[in-house]
Amino acid sequence: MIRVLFFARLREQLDCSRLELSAAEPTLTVQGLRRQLMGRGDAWRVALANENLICAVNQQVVVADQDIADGDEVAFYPPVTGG
Amino acid sequence: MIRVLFFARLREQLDCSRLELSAAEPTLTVQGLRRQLMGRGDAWRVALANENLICAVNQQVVVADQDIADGDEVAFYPPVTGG
Amino acid sequence: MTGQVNVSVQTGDFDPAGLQRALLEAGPGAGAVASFTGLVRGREGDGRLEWMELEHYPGMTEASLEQIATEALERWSLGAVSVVHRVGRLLPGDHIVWVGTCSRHRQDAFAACEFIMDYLKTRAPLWKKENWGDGQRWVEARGSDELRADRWRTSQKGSRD
Amino acid sequence: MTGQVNVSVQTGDFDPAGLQRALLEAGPGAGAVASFTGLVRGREGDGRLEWMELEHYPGMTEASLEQIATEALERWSLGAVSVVHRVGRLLPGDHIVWVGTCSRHRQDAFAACEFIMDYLKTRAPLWKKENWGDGQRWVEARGSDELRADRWRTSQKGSRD
Repeated sequence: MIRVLFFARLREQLDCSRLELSAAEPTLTVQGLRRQLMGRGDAWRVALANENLICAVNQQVVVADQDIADGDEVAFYPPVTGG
Repeated sequence: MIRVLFFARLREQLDCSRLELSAAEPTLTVQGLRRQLMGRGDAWRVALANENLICAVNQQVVVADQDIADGDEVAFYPPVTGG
Repeated sequence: MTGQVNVSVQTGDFDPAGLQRALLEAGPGAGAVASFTGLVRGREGDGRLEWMELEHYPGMTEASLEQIATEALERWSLGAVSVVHRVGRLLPGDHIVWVGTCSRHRQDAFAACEFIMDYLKTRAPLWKKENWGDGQRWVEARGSDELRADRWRTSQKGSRD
Repeated sequence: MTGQVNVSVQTGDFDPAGLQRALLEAGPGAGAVASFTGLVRGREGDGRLEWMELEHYPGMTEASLEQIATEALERWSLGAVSVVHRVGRLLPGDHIVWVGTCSRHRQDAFAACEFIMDYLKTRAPLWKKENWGDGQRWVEARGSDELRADRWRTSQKGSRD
């Protein structure tokens, strides 16, 4: 199982803060997961097309070709604005 | 009258924190006053020869050819070390 | 690298004086303490902020702040570092963030404090939503913050003098 | 240039928390407060400081700190500036100096705070004498402080973004 989290504006655009997916493909990358999620409907296709989105796997920021393994926690979020 | 003040190590070297001089010369400069003070004895000649000394007239740092007028407050002091 | 790190992400307020005392206890013998306090600004031209909401990524936000504080300890000679960030709903004038660094020398304390703020602004998963009376909106990330953070990549190595 | 300046040269201790509160009252609406606290370091290698004595030039020291604070207000966009320096006999761990700046943006607050410390160290008439157990000695001015102060002559204009 892969847990996928969404934050801030992206969470609102998707109306979804969290998904649990079964880890079907053994060689899923972050980019592959993103394409898969974009197939869930118009809101998903539009919101996840944003090139500024950041992705973290197990709470570490990663690049698009990072592999995802069963049990991973994957998060997508917009540029940060704390401080 | 000109009031002359000395601070910190310089004050200790001269064993003097304050002098009052009558303003004899109408065109006395800081450098002229310094030379005059160096004539007061060995301790004065040595201590006031230090090129790092700073001079302030009426509480503003000045350069050596600054004129001194009757009523001025002149201070000589070593490089500062506060903070 | 021997300094202590304190990181907290919390909904409640904090007391800068207490945080500074704790910082000095964690890094005794320091001659210099630099601190930064960020507060909610309530005005922008004629606009008045009603409230701000800070969202975070529980777990990762804390880990990210710890990573930034640890990087500061590696780059500068510091006795201790403390980073406290609030989340949830905040009102104008409320504290948002406190960063404190202590060191033997002021240049290390200053540089580390500013470095932590620049990295926190551009790397820690925190997002602000504001309500200026005409509805809610997410705050946009600023390119100038990214540029300030980039300065630390090449220049500004730790000084020990 | 509209910010408020507070300067004090005093023998008694100060409370950084109270000073920061007063700073924010003097410069309301600030989003950023940078502060620096300088303390007496009690150790240098194996040496232990018994006491430090700070001499000043009554009148000029205050005027000099006000001049430095006012220059900071001219160079950066600041709501308020506060500079407090102690004089007389101090012991290890005692507060020496507090500088606080508040602004809408952190870069102005940080730059102004560091500028004031760099100028204070090299321009304000204050002199430290230390007793390390083996007798008293005047602290020597450091060339590195002079270099840090020189940085502000050419670069680092105020930013308003």
